[in-house]
Amino acid sequence: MKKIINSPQDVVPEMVDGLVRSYPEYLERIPDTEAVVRSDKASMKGKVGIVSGGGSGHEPAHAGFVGKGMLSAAVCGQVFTSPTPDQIYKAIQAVDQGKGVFLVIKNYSGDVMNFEMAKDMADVDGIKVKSIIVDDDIAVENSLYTQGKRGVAGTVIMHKLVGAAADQGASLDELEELAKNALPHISTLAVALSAATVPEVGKPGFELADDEIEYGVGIHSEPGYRREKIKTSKKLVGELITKLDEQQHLDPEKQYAVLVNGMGATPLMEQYIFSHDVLDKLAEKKIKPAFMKVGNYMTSIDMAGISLTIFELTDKKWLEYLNYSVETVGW
Amino acid sequence: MKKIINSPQDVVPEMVDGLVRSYPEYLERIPDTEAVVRSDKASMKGKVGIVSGGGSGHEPAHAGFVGKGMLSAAVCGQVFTSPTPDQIYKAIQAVDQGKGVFLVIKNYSGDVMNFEMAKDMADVDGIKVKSIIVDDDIAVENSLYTQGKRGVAGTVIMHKLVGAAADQGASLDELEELAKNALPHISTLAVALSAATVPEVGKPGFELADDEIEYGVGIHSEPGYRREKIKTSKKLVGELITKLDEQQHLDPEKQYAVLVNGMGATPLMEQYIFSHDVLDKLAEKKIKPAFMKVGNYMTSIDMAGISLTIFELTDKKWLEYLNYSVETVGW
Amino acid sequence: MLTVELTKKWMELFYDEIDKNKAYLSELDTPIGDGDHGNNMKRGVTGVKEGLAKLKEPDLKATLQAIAMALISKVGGASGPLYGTAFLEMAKKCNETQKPEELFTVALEGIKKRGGAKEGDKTMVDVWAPIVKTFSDGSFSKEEIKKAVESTKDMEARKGRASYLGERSIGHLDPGAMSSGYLFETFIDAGGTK
Amino acid sequence: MLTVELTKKWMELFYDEIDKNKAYLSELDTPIGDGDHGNNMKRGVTGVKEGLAKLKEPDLKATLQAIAMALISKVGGASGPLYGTAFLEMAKKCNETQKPEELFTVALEGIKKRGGAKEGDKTMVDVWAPIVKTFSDGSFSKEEIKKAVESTKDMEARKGRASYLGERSIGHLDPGAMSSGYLFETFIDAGGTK
Ligand SMILES: Nc1ncnc2c1ncn2[C@@H]1O[C@H](COP(=O)(O)OP(=O)(O)O)[C@@H](O)[C@H]1O
Ligand SMILES: Nc1ncnc2c1ncn2[C@@H]1O[C@H](COP(=O)(O)OP(=O)(O)O)[C@@H](O)[C@H]1O
Ligand SMILES: [Mg+2]
Ligand SMILES: [Mg+2]
Ligand SMILES: [Mg+2]
Ligand SMILES: [Mg+2]
Repeated sequence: MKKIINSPQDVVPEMVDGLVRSYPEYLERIPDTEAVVRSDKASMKGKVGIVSGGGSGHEPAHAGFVGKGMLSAAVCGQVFTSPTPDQIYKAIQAVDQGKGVFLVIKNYSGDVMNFEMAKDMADVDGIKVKSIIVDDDIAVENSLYTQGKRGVAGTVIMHKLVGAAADQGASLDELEELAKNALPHISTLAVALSAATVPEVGKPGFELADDEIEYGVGIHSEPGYRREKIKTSKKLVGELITKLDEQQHLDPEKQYAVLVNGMGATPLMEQYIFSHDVLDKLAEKKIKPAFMKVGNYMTSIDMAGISLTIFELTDKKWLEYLNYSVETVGW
Repeated sequence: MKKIINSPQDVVPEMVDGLVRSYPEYLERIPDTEAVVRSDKASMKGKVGIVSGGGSGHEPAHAGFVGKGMLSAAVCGQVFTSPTPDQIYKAIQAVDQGKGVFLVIKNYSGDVMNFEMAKDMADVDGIKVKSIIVDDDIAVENSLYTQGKRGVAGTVIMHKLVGAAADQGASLDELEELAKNALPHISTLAVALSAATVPEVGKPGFELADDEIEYGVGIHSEPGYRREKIKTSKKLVGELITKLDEQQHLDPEKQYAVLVNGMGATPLMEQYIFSHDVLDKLAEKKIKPAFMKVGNYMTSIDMAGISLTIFELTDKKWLEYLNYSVETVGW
Repeated sequence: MLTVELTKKWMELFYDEIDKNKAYLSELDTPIGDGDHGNNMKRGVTGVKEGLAKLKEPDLKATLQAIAMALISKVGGASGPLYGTAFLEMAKKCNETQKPEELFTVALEGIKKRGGAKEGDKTMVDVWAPIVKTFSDGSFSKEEIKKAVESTKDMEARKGRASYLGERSIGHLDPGAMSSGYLFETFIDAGGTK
Repeated sequence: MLTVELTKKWMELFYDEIDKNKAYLSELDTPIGDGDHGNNMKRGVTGVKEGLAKLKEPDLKATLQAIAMALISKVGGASGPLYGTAFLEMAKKCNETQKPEELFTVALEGIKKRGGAKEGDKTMVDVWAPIVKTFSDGSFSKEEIKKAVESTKDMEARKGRASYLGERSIGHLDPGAMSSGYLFETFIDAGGTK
């Protein structure tokens, strides 16, 4: 493991500090926590607070999306480990303006349980809390009897939607409805060229040969659904779009937003080439995205790989929310 | 070499296409070139055009900085290879509004010569062209008898300054003066954990052992000034700041802007930890930056590493220029 | 009978066991999880140690509560709220009964409610559930603990991160089952019996 | 005397030589540059081939001009404008004289002016300058070309990317010197003499 760090145990506090001190115009640390809140408190006045978070290692998610028009606060857990309820609870307290707080949670056992415990704590305080559990990763079969699909890059889309709506004065119930309506239309699938190395572990989550890739990996180096020899970008895109199409039934009559997401160690050069192939493949289906973004948004430490999110814009408002101007480090 | 590409020869055109098609609201390709121009033509009206560019592989530089308030156009050469004069010339023609065009050139033999030839071509057309040659990399000794220092991440600072000034109506002569005044105050130094792999070459520019780093590398895997065992982030920062201090004579009475730049494969996690140590080290010298930015701005394909740029703000205007709002993919 | 003494001793031994097996737990968590279970648990037991050290002459309830709060606020991940809930439920119940069997029963109920896992889902529940049963038939022993931990090997995960692997989770021990095994083993070592 | 025939033959052979040594040129460019000189030159000679194929019955000036434009617009990097300028200067001069010696002299002047390098700076100038001199004393030959290329090995670079290495550039051949060597060698193979 070769990393620019001091000690594996100090990664999270130092990183959170580094981020907050580099961008004091946007961010502030909530005392005694590894949670980050907007420094522009006026921007939260009279509005529903939006809190997200999760394990660290997904930078700029989640703290990089804190700012006017997006998240009110983000809670940073240990690397790839859900934050604890006490910290989430403090973030809820810090952003509540009497209008309630909306939580954006990724569908992992740990995240779901810790955020739920925080919600219980806030209930006692009389703070109204609602939430959405994002599960956009179609690599995993959904089922009532299992944990279900994972939450990955589509979570950033969810941040953007509810963030923009909250900034425009949406109520807690309206945010819940928006989130519930949008969720089934957000689908993501990833491909990895290498796994992430958690600093405290010191070696990659899995090993891929020099010419191997793996489809369907999660953002914590969870193994995917198929391993094979590396293909051209066009063929990778072909595989991902075929699977996303099965899920979403891509239709030239409909509008779509596209998020191409680098996993941390994949240069923009490759992301733009991949995007080129995505646009070609969609054009074959007579689809031209109404919104597109390419870059590192929901990373997996130093994983090399890329994910593709397709979001069907069934409601006109959603495109407006995506284009709504924000003041954040990461969007 | 494991990369998401189609064929090494097609990397540049596909990447440029992918970028431009993903962000049609900002970017447009100049026909028959690998140069990119603002799609918002109105934003250029009556203003001096700003053109930059260079070899590809530095994404988001340079095309990602094209947009209102920053560059008017960027010319994308082959990977790590200066673009050709005919393409630069077409970019100059595309952005000239009768007020002249200002070129931001990095100090590499190739870039300097190709941009100069383009300038000669524009002269024939009667287009007024001035330029700055950025040489912020203090890893290389300056000397009248050699090529001198290289242009690296500080180039992005230069883009921002002249872009903001041009947007506010600065004349060609004023831009030249601004650039000349600011240049000596911009210093950068980098450290690499691994070298970049040019797709057409297929292997890294140099090899570093599993526990080795190299100080002073350039953005094309040019070797640096010292190789040693990896250190803590604090110690890396110590080395870089000591060298930058020798150059800039850091002074608590003065104002500074800081740019922490990831080289392509270095996750934000590490960049934020590094930034934390930079801020600590500067605090020891009683300096708190007036402006700071952390992220991937001037990359070196998939190099793992980081560069630190310190810019002394001797003119009050410069901070305003840095904070001036822009509409680009990359800033 | 669970006493303050026993609980403290138990937590000391649990700390040592986790400390010793930190790398192993993370290793178990690598093929079917995200490789952090050892680190998570280590943070937890360190928190427990610190939390208990701060208490002056606590009663059993305060002791169990301190353990719960330390686990909840230090472990994170999936195992934190589960272990935390287990001890919180025990704290709630312990003024009424100090019988390990009854306390572990409410703890198990808490885990099941918090995580929604059933027996056979390849989670820590597959250690807690059979072990709670051994108290009734008097078979509570290290052997039974080992058997319960081992039983997770052939299961297909349906909760937690391992569930994303489906069939490929078969053949690996569940890390949370292993750490729960340590919890019960050190309970025996501390002198705990039914 | 430089003729259209000779120039075309020369460029064909130069293409073959670059094609054959593409990897080698990039390899030379790796320790002291950025590893692309072979690729750059290959794009250039491919452009020259295409450019010349488009000309119908050109005169010498049009031929040299087409070569210059192809090199300028296809090579990029440092070598593109230098080789391009060299042929552009030859094109300007060739109506006045077709003597290789005189044409190469103006080409060399162009390279020096464009790049600012002097002899001894470890660049292509260290091949062009001594070779131009061999025309006066009649020693123009492959042997002299090889000697000139070899001479760059012990030099310390003061222009181009290699200059960033300072002393560490010593001990490596200069890639642009090598490709210039190919240019003069293929000139001989094409039947060019003084
Ligand atoms: N829903 C659940 N119910 C019961 N136990 C669970 C559940 N989800 C996960 N676990 C347990 O948690 C363990 C993993 O804990 P840990 O690695 O610390 O958390 P994370 O999975 O968040 O990284 C699993 O081995 C399993 O025993
Ligand atoms: N200023 C200069 N004058 C003369 N020749 C130069 C100069 N700079 C570079 N060169 C030549 O160019 C060669 C490198 O060309 P190339 O690798 O194609 O370009 P780049 O350095 O831009 O990657 C060097 O080996 C050297 O011979
Ligand atoms: Mg975890
Ligand atoms: Mg080059
Ligand atoms: Mg885990
Ligand atoms: Mg080169």
